[in-house]
Amino acid sequence: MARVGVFVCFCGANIADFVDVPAVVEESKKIKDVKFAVHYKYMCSDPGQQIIKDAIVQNRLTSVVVAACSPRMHEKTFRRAVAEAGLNPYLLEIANIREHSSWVHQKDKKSATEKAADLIRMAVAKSIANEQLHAISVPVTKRALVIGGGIAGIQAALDIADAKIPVVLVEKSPSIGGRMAQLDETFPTLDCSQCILTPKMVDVASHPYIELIPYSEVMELDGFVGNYKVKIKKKASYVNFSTCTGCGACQQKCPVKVPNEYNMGIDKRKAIYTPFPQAVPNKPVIDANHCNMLLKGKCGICAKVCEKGAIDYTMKDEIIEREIGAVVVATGYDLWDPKPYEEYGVGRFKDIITSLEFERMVSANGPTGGVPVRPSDGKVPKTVVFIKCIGSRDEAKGIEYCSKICCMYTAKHAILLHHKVHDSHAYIFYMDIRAAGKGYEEFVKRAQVETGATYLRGRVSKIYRKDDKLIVRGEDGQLGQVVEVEADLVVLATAIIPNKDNPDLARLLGVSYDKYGYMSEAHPKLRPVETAKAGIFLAGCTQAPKDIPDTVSQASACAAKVCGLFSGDTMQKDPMISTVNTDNCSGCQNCIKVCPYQAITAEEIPVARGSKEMRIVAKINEGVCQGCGSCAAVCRSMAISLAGFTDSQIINEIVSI
Amino acid sequence: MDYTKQIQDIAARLFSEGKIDVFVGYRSTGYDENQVPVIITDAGEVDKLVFNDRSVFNLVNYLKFEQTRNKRVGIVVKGCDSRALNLLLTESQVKRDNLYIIGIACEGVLGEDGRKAQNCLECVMPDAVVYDELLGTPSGKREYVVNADILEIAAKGLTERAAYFEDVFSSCIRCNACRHSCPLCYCAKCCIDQDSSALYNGSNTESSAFHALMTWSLHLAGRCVDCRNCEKACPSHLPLHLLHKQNEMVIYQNFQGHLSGLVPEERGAFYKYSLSDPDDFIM
Amino acid sequence: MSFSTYKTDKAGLQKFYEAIIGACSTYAPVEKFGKYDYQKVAGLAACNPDSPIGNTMSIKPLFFPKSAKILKYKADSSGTEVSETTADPLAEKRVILGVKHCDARGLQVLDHVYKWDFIDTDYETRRNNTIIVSTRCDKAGEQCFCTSLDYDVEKSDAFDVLIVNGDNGTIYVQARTEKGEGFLKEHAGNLAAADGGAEEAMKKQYKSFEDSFRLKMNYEEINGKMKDRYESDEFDKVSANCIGCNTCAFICPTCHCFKISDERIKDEGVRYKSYDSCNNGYFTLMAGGHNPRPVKYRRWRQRAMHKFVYYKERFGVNLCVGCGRCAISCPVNISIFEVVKQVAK
Amino acid sequence: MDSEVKNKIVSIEKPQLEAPADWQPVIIGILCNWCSYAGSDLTGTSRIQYPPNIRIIRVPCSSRVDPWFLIKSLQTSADGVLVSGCHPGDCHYITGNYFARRRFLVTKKLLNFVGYHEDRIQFSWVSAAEGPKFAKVVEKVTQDIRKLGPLHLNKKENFNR
Repeated sequence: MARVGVFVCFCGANIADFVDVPAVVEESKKIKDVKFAVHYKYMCSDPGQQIIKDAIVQNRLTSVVVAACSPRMHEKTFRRAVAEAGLNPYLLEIANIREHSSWVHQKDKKSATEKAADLIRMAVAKSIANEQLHAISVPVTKRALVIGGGIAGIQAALDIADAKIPVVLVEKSPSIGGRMAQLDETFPTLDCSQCILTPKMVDVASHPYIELIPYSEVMELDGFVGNYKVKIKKKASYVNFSTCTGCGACQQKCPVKVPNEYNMGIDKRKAIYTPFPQAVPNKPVIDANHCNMLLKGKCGICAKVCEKGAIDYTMKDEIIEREIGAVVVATGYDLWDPKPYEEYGVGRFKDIITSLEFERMVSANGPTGGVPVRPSDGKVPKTVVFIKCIGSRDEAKGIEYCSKICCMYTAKHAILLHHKVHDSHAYIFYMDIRAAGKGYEEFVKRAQVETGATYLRGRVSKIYRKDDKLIVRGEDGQLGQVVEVEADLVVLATAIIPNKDNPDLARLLGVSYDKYGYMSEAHPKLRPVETAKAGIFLAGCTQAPKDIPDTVSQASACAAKVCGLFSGDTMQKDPMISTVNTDNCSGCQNCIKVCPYQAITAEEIPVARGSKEMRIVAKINEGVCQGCGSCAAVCRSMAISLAGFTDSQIINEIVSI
Repeated sequence: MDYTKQIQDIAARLFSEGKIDVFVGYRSTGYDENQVPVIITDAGEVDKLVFNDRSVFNLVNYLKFEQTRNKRVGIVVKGCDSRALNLLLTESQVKRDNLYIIGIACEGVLGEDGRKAQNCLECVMPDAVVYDELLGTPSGKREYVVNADILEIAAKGLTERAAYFEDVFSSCIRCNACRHSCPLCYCAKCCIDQDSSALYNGSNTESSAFHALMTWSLHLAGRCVDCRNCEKACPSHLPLHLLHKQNEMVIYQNFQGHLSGLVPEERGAFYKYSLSDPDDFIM
Repeated sequence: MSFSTYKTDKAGLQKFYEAIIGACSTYAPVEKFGKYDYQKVAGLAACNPDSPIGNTMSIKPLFFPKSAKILKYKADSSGTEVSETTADPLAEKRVILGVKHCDARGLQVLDHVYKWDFIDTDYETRRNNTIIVSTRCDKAGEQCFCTSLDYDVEKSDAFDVLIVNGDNGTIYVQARTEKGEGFLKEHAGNLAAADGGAEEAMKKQYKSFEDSFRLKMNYEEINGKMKDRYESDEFDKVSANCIGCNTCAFICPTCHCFKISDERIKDEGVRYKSYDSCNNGYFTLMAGGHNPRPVKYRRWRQRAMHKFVYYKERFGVNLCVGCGRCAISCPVNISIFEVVKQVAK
Repeated sequence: MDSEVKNKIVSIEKPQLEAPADWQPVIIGILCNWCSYAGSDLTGTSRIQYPPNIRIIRVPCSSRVDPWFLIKSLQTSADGVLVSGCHPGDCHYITGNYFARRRFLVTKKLLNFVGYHEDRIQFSWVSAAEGPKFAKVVEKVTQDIRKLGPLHLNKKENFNR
């Protein structure tokens, strides 16, 4: 016979003020299987837990019901207490009489008390059907996958690899480096981006624990935390990297010119190319969309000039499979296309550029040799207008959120402009200056003082052309006047948006994502780098817009999480998962069709012991199962039951009301 | 529609070629015009076989019994029967390789009153959809029509409907003939069998019948092929088709025109979903 | 002893019935979903005492209902309190009209087991408080074989009052038991005393009834041969078609297996006694997982042997009254008649 | 169902049985752990008040809800049932609520067909952030059920309650 103990918490005044706790205890004592019932001021406190432990031993309790706050709050605490008294922790049930009764029925003590008694009765009934469960241990494959080779991916990969854990780093483009490799100098210290990034890129390439797979994409992820299987598509590069020396002859001779993505299309690259001189790996790939040989079968110049014979036009995409235990997603960001700002003449006026185009121009290795020029006539601009919040914080045209980094990089651009063109003047239209961060406010001040940039608080309403100048009409909010600035160049600080592949990738990984396409963290405050899917972590702008310091810290946090996950040879897993009673299973396999994790497979077992005749039954991989119960609900013959939420438990709750 | 001769010939041929171990067909009762299923294991018995518009029972039901399990079976299927067979194939209950299927392009069978049965008038696919050999001239897929009885009941007020169904549920004696005669009810352990009484109601009361029939019809929702074996088997003559047709209608109208078993490998309606499924009934 | 016989015509019989319905709590066949069920009636218009052969249920449910409450309980920490259920609605004094001979005989067969080592008081009360008015069929049904079994249908005293259709619209009403005699005395207002030709006319009607049977067998031969057929292969053959649907047992006037189940809400519960059937695969399933009758033919063997061997040995009567219901209701037309004939061949 | 019928039918099944004066509806709420249960917790932490008639059962996902839980609820204790899960696309288990949604629609329509008022079984999507919405949903369901009156079918026969 069941012997249930009921422990009702006052939660200080939180419960006791609105629920008659002693009456609830008396009511609980009337329930058939309740052998012990008591109340205490704070059940979760040490003395409170001691009461539970003592009662378990003294009354030989077979299950425990704690009536207190939400199980989402203290279920773990009380499970631990129950376990310490020698009872299986899963024989505990929580009756949520705080969030579900005392706090929401504060004007009706009688009803709140009745409801609390009912909730306890339900929990008692459920607990009688509870079974002893034991944590499941699953082996761990100690290898991590990092998706994305920007600064986030690089940092995460290096940190994990430094802990002597093998890392597979997958990068979509031919080289790692990401957006940071496109930057000239970085705020707030103005150190050269290349100078601090390229050593890390080289480290990645040479690290014994990092397997770098560039020019490739993740196709499929199967399995579960500690035991994932990933399929990576390595795109055909048409260049044999093992023989290629990276001499660059092919790139010089290639006759096809293509807009250069690295320089935001300002100049041209060839159809066989390395994205930028410091690329890692520093080997060219053939852009199959533009190569004459691959498209039309005519040309073949690169093959002719390659002394090593590294060019192979017959190369095919390759599928690489790796077993891994954890994933760090660091897919970075894209820039929002400012086309909707028609009143600014975006698309009509050549001298309106985006901030990343400006960044490329002022970059020492940029297309213009580090000097900003007007795209229309190549002249060096003297008056430059920077407009912030293009797309950001704009519900009508763009997106609702703040892109976080534009205030800072625009200040940086003002300084860089001043450095490169000494007699220039910058006008900056802004909505607010958001410069929270170490050294950030000082940096903005520096931009204003050192460069004499004019900060105008207000929106730009219109840009039109007058001769070879662009007239920027906007509002100076502080003076309350309309101002017009005659500009040589206009730079738009466009919003950050998630990589356009993010939703697809999120679905592929089984991670949720928000309405913008950013992948969702498990908890915004307390689990900011984990996703709801165990073993998958987020770093950098894949989760939300952020600057380099934040990105790097998040990447390191991911690395710490991965290292923690891999600290043992096995992992403990919550045992509240589905199990199959093969006696009842009719093998219809409909459970397989509803399982979101492919945790169920069909298995052949003998019809009876020793029989040669076989029948099909479902088999659940306990490592993969996450315990949603979809299978249990569609199982018509009740062969599948979800531990912790079995049919008997739920029906016991229903019939005890 | 009389394929007696053809079926006898085919069965004889299959036995003589050693292609089958048993043949499931119909035979005459011998004393009236009705027919009963017959399981033949020997070529000598093929002259018992008949097939005409009195061949009502859905023989696919027999594929779940010992006599046919893991044997090579010849079977006669009409349109609705073949849809059930399709689902059994999808749900791995039978192996296609073990079956020799004689499909019938059905012209409809007769009901007890001697007129064409209601489900035949409303049939969406009279031709067998899975077969090795087809007898008759296929007439093709037909438009889905909402069952007239459903509309009649739905047009009643709620209290009237409740009273009507209370009558239905209280007339049920819980013999489970419906479940046993259903070709799609093959579970080793059925949730409406009384030995599951710890969770389900073990008694034969009205409330137990309500629970059993509702749960049962929901287990067949999106799978039922409207062969009406259950209704014919019901000793209390309960209008069981109402429950199935109601579910079928809701599923057809809301889930992209789903009709069970028409396409091989197609899942039951509850084992797939669409992002565009109706959401307006949810707050 | 001899009992009184009355005579009347169709209209008189209607009046007789109406008077009974007016005076007593009366059950009669009522049409529902295209078949007849015995239900409490308030007027003759709602029912049909001359319902055709082949109504689904016999009168068994009026004595042994498909589900009966046997007790109520309340369980809390102070203990479990068991109480009687509310008044048994079937225990009142009542009359059943339009009963077929076979159905009435079914009760006689059931009496043996219900009044055996343990007397089921509920059943006994229901039985004692009931007057059964039976109408003799004029023509046998397709599946009927009541005349082939071990009771004298013509002289049967399984019912209290017999109604027979004589020639030229004459209808004879005869008491068959003491109870029936008394009952008729009370309600004979609309009937006239029968003349001397009554016995003859009733015999003639019986003769033509007896001649109309399609199915005939010699039950003694069957009883004798069945005893040795336990190992017979025939059981496998006769049960081949069976889909295990249990219908035959549920509607059989003599089957009496039941199961006990509890239904519970909160801390209160009700215990039910409900029909069960030996055709269920799990009927003999034991807690340890062993099932002595895992396959169809063994269940059929049990069914046939119980009906024609074991019950006969124990109580001296066959557990079958030849009503043919099982064959009518069976989705695949298996008839106990054909089964035992085949096995005892 | 057409509006005329809807308006005509106030209480279902056994209109002749009058609700006792102190009758309080019993509503069973089956909530998914990740969205709706968290949302109901938020209602509590925000101290938003709602009627006390609902009794909440926690399940991991709305896809755990077998239709017969609803049938059993109506048959035994409840006068109405509310099932709530994550918004489409937000399911913690990716696709659970899509499967559940199909079953819910068919179950609701079937119950209505056999004579249960459609308000007896209600569904909602409540996210972990929608504390106020949860309170509103409970309020609406409670009001609806109160209007319909006690559900007697089956219960009456078994328990004479």
